[in-house]
Amino acid sequence: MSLEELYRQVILDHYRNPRRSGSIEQADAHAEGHNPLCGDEVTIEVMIDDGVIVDAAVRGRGCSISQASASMMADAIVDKSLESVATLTRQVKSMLDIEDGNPGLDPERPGSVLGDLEALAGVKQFPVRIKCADLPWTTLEEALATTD
Amino acid sequence: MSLEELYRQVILDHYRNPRRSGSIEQADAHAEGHNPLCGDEVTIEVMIDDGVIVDAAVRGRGCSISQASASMMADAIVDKSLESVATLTRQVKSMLDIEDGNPGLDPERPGSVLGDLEALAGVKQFPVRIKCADLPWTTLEEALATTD
Amino acid sequence: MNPTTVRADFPILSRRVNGKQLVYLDSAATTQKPIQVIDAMNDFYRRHNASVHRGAYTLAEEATALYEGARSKIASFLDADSPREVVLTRGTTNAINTVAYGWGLYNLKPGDRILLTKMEHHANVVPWQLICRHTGAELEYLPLTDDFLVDTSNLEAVIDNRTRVVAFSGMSNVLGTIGPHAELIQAARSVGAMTIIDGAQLIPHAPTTVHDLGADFVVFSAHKMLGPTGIGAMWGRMELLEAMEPAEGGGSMIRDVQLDNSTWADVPYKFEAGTPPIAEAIGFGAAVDYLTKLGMDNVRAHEIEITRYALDRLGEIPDLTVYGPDDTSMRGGAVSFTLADIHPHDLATILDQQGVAIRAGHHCARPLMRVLDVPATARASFYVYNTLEEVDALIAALHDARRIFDVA
Amino acid sequence: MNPTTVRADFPILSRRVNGKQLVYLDSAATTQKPIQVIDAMNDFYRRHNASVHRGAYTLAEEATALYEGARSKIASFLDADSPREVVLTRGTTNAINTVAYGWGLYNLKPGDRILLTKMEHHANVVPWQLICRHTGAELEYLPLTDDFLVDTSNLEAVIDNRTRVVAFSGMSNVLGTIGPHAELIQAARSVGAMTIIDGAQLIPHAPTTVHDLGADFVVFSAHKMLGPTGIGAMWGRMELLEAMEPAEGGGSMIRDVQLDNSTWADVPYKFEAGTPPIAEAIGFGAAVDYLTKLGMDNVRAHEIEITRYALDRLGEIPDLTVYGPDDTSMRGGAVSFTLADIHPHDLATILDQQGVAIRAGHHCARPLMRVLDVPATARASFYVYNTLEEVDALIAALHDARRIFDVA
Ligand SMILES: Cc1ncc(COP(=O)(O)O)c(C=O)c1O
Ligand SMILES: Cc1ncc(COP(=O)(O)O)c(C=O)c1O
Repeated sequence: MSLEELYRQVILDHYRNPRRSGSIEQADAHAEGHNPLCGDEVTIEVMIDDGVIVDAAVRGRGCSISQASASMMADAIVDKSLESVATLTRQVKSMLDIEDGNPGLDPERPGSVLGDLEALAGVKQFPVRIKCADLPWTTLEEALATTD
Repeated sequence: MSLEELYRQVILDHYRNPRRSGSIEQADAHAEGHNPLCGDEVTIEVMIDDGVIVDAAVRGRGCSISQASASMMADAIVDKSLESVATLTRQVKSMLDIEDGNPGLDPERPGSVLGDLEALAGVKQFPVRIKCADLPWTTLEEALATTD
Repeated sequence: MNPTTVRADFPILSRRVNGKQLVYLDSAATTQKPIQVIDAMNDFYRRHNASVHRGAYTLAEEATALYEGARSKIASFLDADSPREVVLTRGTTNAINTVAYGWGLYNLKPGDRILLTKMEHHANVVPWQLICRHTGAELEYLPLTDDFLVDTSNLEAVIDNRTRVVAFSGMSNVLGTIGPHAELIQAARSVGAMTIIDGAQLIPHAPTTVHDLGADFVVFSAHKMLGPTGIGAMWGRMELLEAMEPAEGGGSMIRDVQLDNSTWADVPYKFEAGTPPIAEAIGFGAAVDYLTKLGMDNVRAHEIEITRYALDRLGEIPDLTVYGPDDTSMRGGAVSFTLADIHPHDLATILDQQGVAIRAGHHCARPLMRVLDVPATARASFYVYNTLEEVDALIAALHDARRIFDVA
Repeated sequence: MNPTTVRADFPILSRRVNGKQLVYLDSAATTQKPIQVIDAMNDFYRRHNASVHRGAYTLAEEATALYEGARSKIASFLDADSPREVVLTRGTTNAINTVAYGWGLYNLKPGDRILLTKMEHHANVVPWQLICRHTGAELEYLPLTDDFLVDTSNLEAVIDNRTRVVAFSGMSNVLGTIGPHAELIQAARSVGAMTIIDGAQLIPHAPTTVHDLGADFVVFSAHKMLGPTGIGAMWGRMELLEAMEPAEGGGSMIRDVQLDNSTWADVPYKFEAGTPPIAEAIGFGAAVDYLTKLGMDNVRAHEIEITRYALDRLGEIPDLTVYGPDDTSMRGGAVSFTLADIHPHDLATILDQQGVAIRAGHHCARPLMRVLDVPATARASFYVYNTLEEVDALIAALHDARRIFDVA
């Protein structure tokens, strides 16, 4: 995947039209994420009802990859159970090659399960940017950890 | 001059039998010299009468070159006027190549004016040791500067 | 000075990156190294390596002569009165911390003030914050004008006899701005404040001497002037160096160590605790030789030429904003900009695909980013080996970024 | 491990000095460097040079991977739980100052005690004296036994709950003595004191892990273990590193910088202010690779063999006194001695004429010199490239010195 394809596919769309952008008054869980090396920032708020994420909001500033990843994430997690969100997070991180020894999805044969999120697989080819794509997911993990 | 000759000539004699070793109760001038890099120490005390050094005493510890230089110096300065001691100090320093651009005595043709001190010319071939030979002389200069 | 001939001395410049010829435009972060510098360090390790100052054998003597020789070269480069005024540090950051801990910690008290500017690198902010925490002194900042200069219009109101330190960047690593040195130094002097110029950008890029600058301390890093990483220099006025305490303690900086206290070695050794960066000093000396041979006037003339060209060509790109003065007589070759809504990191990644290496981020100057009201900028910066053709490559890659990001 | 094969990797060892083959016996001061280390740094400057952590282009990414790769190698060498526990410093001295200023300055108060031993290098004395001056804490020293070991017979009386820091050399650079690590660490732990091992000599010469050592901090220098000058490491326990303040402030060590205060980056970056010694880290990594390939057990076995041989042969020379334990299981390969009334500096000059490089002086251990009641000692020290034949050359040159000095 060329850089141009990466951006064109969906990153730019989510960057310019972020989904679920904003905040939730009385969130059940929230966390602020920050990448000190490049300055990306993401704040995540979620409402949880009976083990299911019923609403999510994200705010932040940073590069297109971090912000698009946050937007895609917000879209993907609503109406999912905490367990399936945990699985999704693992899948995305493995797709980004973040967990050592974890095979990850094959970027050449993207399945359909991850939808827009598949675009993030392309980031793997630009190693300095992996942290950008990962930031929202790590921040989400932190937010959800506070609900345990 | 080989190292062996340097030591044999007079250095060892002065090292093992230091002249004017000790102290003077009521010295007119004194100074302590110290070479922080190799630890040599020299203390010099002189009595001055009417512009003439009438007595001198040295103490110290350190390598043979610093201690022999101190011993030779003590011997050489007594009964000399402050001016001729200043001249002698300049001559020794120039012999050691300490003053930049100063030609120094020709070590191949030692004159007789400096007596035992001529042996110090050989130190020039061992650059790290020049500071050892110089230490007593610099200390003497400091001591005499306090009388101005 | 011909950049094409200069380039032949820099092995890395023939590298290809992502299939393209490398266009290295990040010299404000760190410069590339000529073969003369690399070889000087090699030669040291292959033929002369030993610890300095404390050996009584040939190699140690050679190593000491090379190390002290480097100090002398740096002193000459600055036109310092004596090599003893040059303390070899680990870099600019380490040098500023040395003054902060060695002078600030002992001399500042509650109510005292330290004056900085809003364009300082974190290296000239954070050490002072730490010292304020320990001493109760306070920080003040000179603002910037709308045209990216240090605003001295209110200087007399800001500097008074509570001001004990005035510390500022000789040339901004973000804006390129060359500070109003003379004015700040004179104002500081009039209230008896100590002055430090962060010369990390200035010294590599402009012909100057410590006499011209007139500060009490001038600090800079070798790696930004063709030298190796791991070393820098702190030039200081002898009276201040003599009065100042060491920041770090250890071997080589002592006269004597008793169980309960110690006395210090003479300047500059008092400030050089432990085994120094020996090979690095020798590489630093070789870098200074190289720059001296090029001639700092020529270095500056080339920088003005390429910066002028870059500013003009960047000006042709729609939606591109440059942060920094346009007048090349008031600036160096670090050119910060943003392009439409493309985040600087995206820009850097896109340019990298074309072999063009620029920096993106806050450039260790977050207070300045807040003044500019941007989270980050892209920055291209130039040095002796850069050519006008490389500026063209930058411009072409920026057009590419506009296309990829569909900037109207 | 065959020193003859090893020697082929060290270009400097084929040098001649004063017409004689170089016999380098000053590795306790600094070691020579194998071509693998020299080449790793060369290759960095020729192909990958860029600033680390902050770049979004290929070279910066490569440089970052190499720099962080070196950290990982050092962590594995120490068997650390995570590379994050390894802070890259400018050397041992800088590391001890980092703990002194980062922990001591914030945590010590009048009446608190810091326990050292009388065989410490100035690097492990002077930083603590500086911190005592700032905090009112006090120093105490464990004495030595007549057979050159740390005297722990009175340990329980000396360590109590006023003891906040216990800092000691893992292996003496003068005596060769390997400290009673376990005993000191256990005693320190029982009163809740923080522990630091000065591993400048230990880590290069003995197979060990941070788990074996059990201290809170272990610090050492690259240049004493085949690596370059200008870099060292501070391994620390994660809880302590996290709780500790940075000593130096500047770029890269911050999370955010506001005008009046800042927040810190995560460990280990919090302690790495400014542009780090990048090429040096890469050289350090290559040195660790080299030692790992030799095998630290083999390094130690060779050192025991050569030290035993040297002690035996030195024992044959009349009027020669060795300062240090005779039992090679309790010592490393730094062998200090005096010969009759020949001052160590004279000895070093005479030996240098035969190409034999030894050190003479106080070895940055003046308190120890006072215990030994000598102004200085001569010291021969060995490493992986030294051979028994070189010990023979040392012995022959010492006989020569006896002759020149007419020692009866
Ligand atoms: C035992 C010991 N500690 C500390 C040091 C200081 O190391 P460095 O000079 O590399 O900072 C040394 C060597 O000089 C040493 O031998
Ligand atoms: C203006 C300025 N000051 C200080 C520094 C810090 O220099 P170093 O990282 O070499 O310590 C830099 C560069 O990083 C700089 O550009």
